[in-house]
Amino acid sequence: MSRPHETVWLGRGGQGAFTAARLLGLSAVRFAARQALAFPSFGPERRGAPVFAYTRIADAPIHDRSATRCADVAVVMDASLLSSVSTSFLTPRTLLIVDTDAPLTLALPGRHYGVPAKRLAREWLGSEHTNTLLLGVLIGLTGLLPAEAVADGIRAEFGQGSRAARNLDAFWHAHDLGLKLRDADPSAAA
Amino acid sequence: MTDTPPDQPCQLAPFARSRQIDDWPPSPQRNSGALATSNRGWRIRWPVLDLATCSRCGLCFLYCPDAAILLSQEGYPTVADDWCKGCGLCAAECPKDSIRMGEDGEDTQP
Amino acid sequence: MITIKNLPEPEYFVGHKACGGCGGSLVVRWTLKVLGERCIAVIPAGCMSAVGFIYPQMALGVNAMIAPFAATGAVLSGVARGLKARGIEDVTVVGFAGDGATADIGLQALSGAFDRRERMLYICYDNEAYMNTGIQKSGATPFGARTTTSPGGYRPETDAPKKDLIRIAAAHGIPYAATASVGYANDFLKKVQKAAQVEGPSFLHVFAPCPTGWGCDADSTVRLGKSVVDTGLWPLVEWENGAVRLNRNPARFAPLETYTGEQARFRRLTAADLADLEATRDRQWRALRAWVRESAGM
Amino acid sequence: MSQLAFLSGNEAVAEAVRLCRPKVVAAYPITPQTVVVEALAGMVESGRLESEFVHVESEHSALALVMGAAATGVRTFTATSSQGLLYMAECLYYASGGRFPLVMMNANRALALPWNIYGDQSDSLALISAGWIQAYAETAQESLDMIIQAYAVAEDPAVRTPVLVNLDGFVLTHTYEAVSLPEPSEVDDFLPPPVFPDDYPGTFDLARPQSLAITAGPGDYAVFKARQHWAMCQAAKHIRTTAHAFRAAFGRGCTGLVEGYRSEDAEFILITLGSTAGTVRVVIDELRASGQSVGLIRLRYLRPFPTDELNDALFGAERTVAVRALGVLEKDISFGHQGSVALEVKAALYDRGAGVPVRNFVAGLGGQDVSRAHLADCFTELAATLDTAARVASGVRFVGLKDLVDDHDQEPA
Repeated sequence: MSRPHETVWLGRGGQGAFTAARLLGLSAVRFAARQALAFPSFGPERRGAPVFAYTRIADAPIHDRSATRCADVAVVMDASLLSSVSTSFLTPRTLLIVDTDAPLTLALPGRHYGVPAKRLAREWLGSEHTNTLLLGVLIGLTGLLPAEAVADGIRAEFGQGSRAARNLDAFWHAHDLGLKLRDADPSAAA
Repeated sequence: MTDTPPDQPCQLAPFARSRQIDDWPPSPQRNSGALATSNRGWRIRWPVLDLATCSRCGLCFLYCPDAAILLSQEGYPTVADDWCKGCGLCAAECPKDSIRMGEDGEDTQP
Repeated sequence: MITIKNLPEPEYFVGHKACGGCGGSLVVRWTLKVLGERCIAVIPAGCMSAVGFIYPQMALGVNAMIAPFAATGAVLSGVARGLKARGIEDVTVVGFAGDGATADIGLQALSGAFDRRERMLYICYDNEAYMNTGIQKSGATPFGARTTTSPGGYRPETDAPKKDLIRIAAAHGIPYAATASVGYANDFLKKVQKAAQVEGPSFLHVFAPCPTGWGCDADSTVRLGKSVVDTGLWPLVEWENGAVRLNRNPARFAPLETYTGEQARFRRLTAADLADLEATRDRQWRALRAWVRESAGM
Repeated sequence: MSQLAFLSGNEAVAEAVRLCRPKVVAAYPITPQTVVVEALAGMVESGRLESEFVHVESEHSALALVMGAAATGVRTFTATSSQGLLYMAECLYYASGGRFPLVMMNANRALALPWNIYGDQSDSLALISAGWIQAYAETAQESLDMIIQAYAVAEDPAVRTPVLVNLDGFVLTHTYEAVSLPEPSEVDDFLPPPVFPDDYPGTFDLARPQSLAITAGPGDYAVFKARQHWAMCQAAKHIRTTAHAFRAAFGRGCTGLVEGYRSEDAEFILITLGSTAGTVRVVIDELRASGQSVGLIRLRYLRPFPTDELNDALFGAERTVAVRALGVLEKDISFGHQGSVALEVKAALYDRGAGVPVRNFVAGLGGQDVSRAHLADCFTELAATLDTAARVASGVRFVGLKDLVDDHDQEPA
């Protein structure tokens, strides 16, 4: 049997880590005919506090409801968190996508990809919400789901207004960025 | 079923204790106003009425906590044997002293 | 207007097993006569539920149910909302709860129901202690009254009077709240009718003597219901949409002994206690009159 | 037709409630149930649900309120969790004794102290004797399906027993997954109308006044209680027929009070309930791949307790292999004895299961993660149970305690 694909999202309360996890799962279930679980780190929500969120994707129904121990992909929305939280889910195979403006020098397992997500979000979205953008990078880099399925997911989540349009725009830009990262490192494909 | 309602609410209705399990209603519920036992045995005294001095003010009827004073068409009181507990409120509140508390079983309208 | 002269004939509370001379049962009987058969009564654990619903004998002639002790307000809410959902508008929802079920354990649920502006009439029949369990002190037990859990007479650290339920009700801003006494029947009947007509919650706090618990004669219920008002220990007050009215506002009160003297529960009161009680009464009346003036915008 | 949605367990419950159209909803928030009442509030505000939505001041009032509403003959809903469930404990007995056909959702959560908002099953198991049918969902889909079926069962005039639908706090209430959402018309066809017929027993009647929730003395009380018990026992049949009807109408769902997974030919079986069963399935597949004879039986209902179904599953004629050892895995401990579910299971096996060792694994207390490794350990220990020394040890095994403390996971000597 094949193991489900596990994505871990790490951000701060209010940054939209769980929305990203849920959007990825929603896109998989509703628009890619896949199975998915999406769940937050359980407990009270506190703005600013570290937040984990998880998306588990597979072709068959997913029964495993235990915590994620090995991440295939980890998306870090705030690099400063990496020094203060447990990252035991990182393995040498984990693709670690980190929002950063500076070159990445992390003493952590996995293959590391730095993306200036906040800067790009200000440019493309006019806000600092990086979740749809990082979703685009993830899909471009891994090809985990068809990009059009995630675009449909974003449309389902944000509706038809200008917010949806801006998020879609950011997603596609970021998707291209992810593709470029993948071209530079073909082994990243899921 | 023992659940059959009496014709009038709050009238004394004969009630035989259930013998079959199905005679009990399925849940703690019952028709309202379904009464079985009299309160007759509660009293030692009960009201004896002097209708000659009665002004038909109706205060005895008003103040009876047990609805045991009934008023006739003309407004004169009678005592409901099954409900009177002999508390004496009617006698105490009668403005004409037309009610005294006599022995239980004494004629209420001598 | 229903008065003692034209009290409706049908009886809806007959054959109950309350003690002889019970003031609480008089409150239920009168109220149901006013409300008539299109009414649903909710009665929490306490004397009236213990004496009115003993299977297979049901003493209430209207729809009724027993509520959990702490939940009269909540069950009343549920009944009111259920009726509303069914589009039934002409049924009065009435609660009959004792002072313990109102001032103590049920205060939270009552406050919630007031806050939600439920369409209900809540009647507290106040016999000033937990009578169904055998005369234990409640939040409505007055200073100096002996109960089985305050054997020397209720003496709190201060001379605080019993919980002021009418002010608590009024503080919720409900449309109608009033006090009444079984000693003043017309006043009571008028208030029930008013309360039943109100859109939203209404509250009646009714003085209802308990001969068994108070150690007085069974025929003293109405007499005590009068003397408690005449001595000023039980003001008759009406709160209507923010306006407060004193239904009786005597310049002088009857001597306290005319009320306390008849009851064994007050037997231990000393002259000094009576003076305290009088002082507390006078202070309450000053506050009450100030409340009236304040509500009138003076 | 039905649509595919991506919902959390809480949202699935709220959608199910919307489809069942209760007339009165009482709401009081408590983590991790809160999302349910928030979602229902939103539905009432947007007009998707036509209901009296009542903000109450406590859980005690919430349950008392829906009882009052049910007495007027309408369908109701409320939800709670943990301390809230215990706070309304008095009303649970009231509602079941009064035979009010209520449906309530409970987000299974640990009990204080220590204060803890995370999932375990101590709350509902503490109230197993409260006279409520108790259902435990494994997935969000099953949560939705159980709520709909719960109304059909509770309101059946032969049952008239309230139903508590339990979802593991967070692990199920807060996890999003694929849920097939029926159309309102499909649920309307499946359920009776949300306003009960005039002659529905145990409700007010304006033409013929009723006294409800009455007093009964020593001469009558026992009869009411016996009838309540019999109604609950009868409910098992109605749960099964309702599940069959649901399967016929919606094409999915278990039809029994227990569900087996690779258990017919398993020598070592874990019995569990709720969402943990999912992870157990995965571990069973892994162990089976390495040749181990392991299986799962999931208890979907704890009241009425499925004694016959459980025994048939463990010792029935359809089995190809005899059971050698059983483990009961639960998120609960009855202090000074064992887990409540283990005690239930052992009592149920008393006649037919004599001689089969039963081990009690307590896992997941206060939100502790139950990992695949923990579950594999349980099966390993079951096999070890066969040696005589382990067989007589009847103590509780706290799974995963070694992860938390260095020295031991057993009672100090």
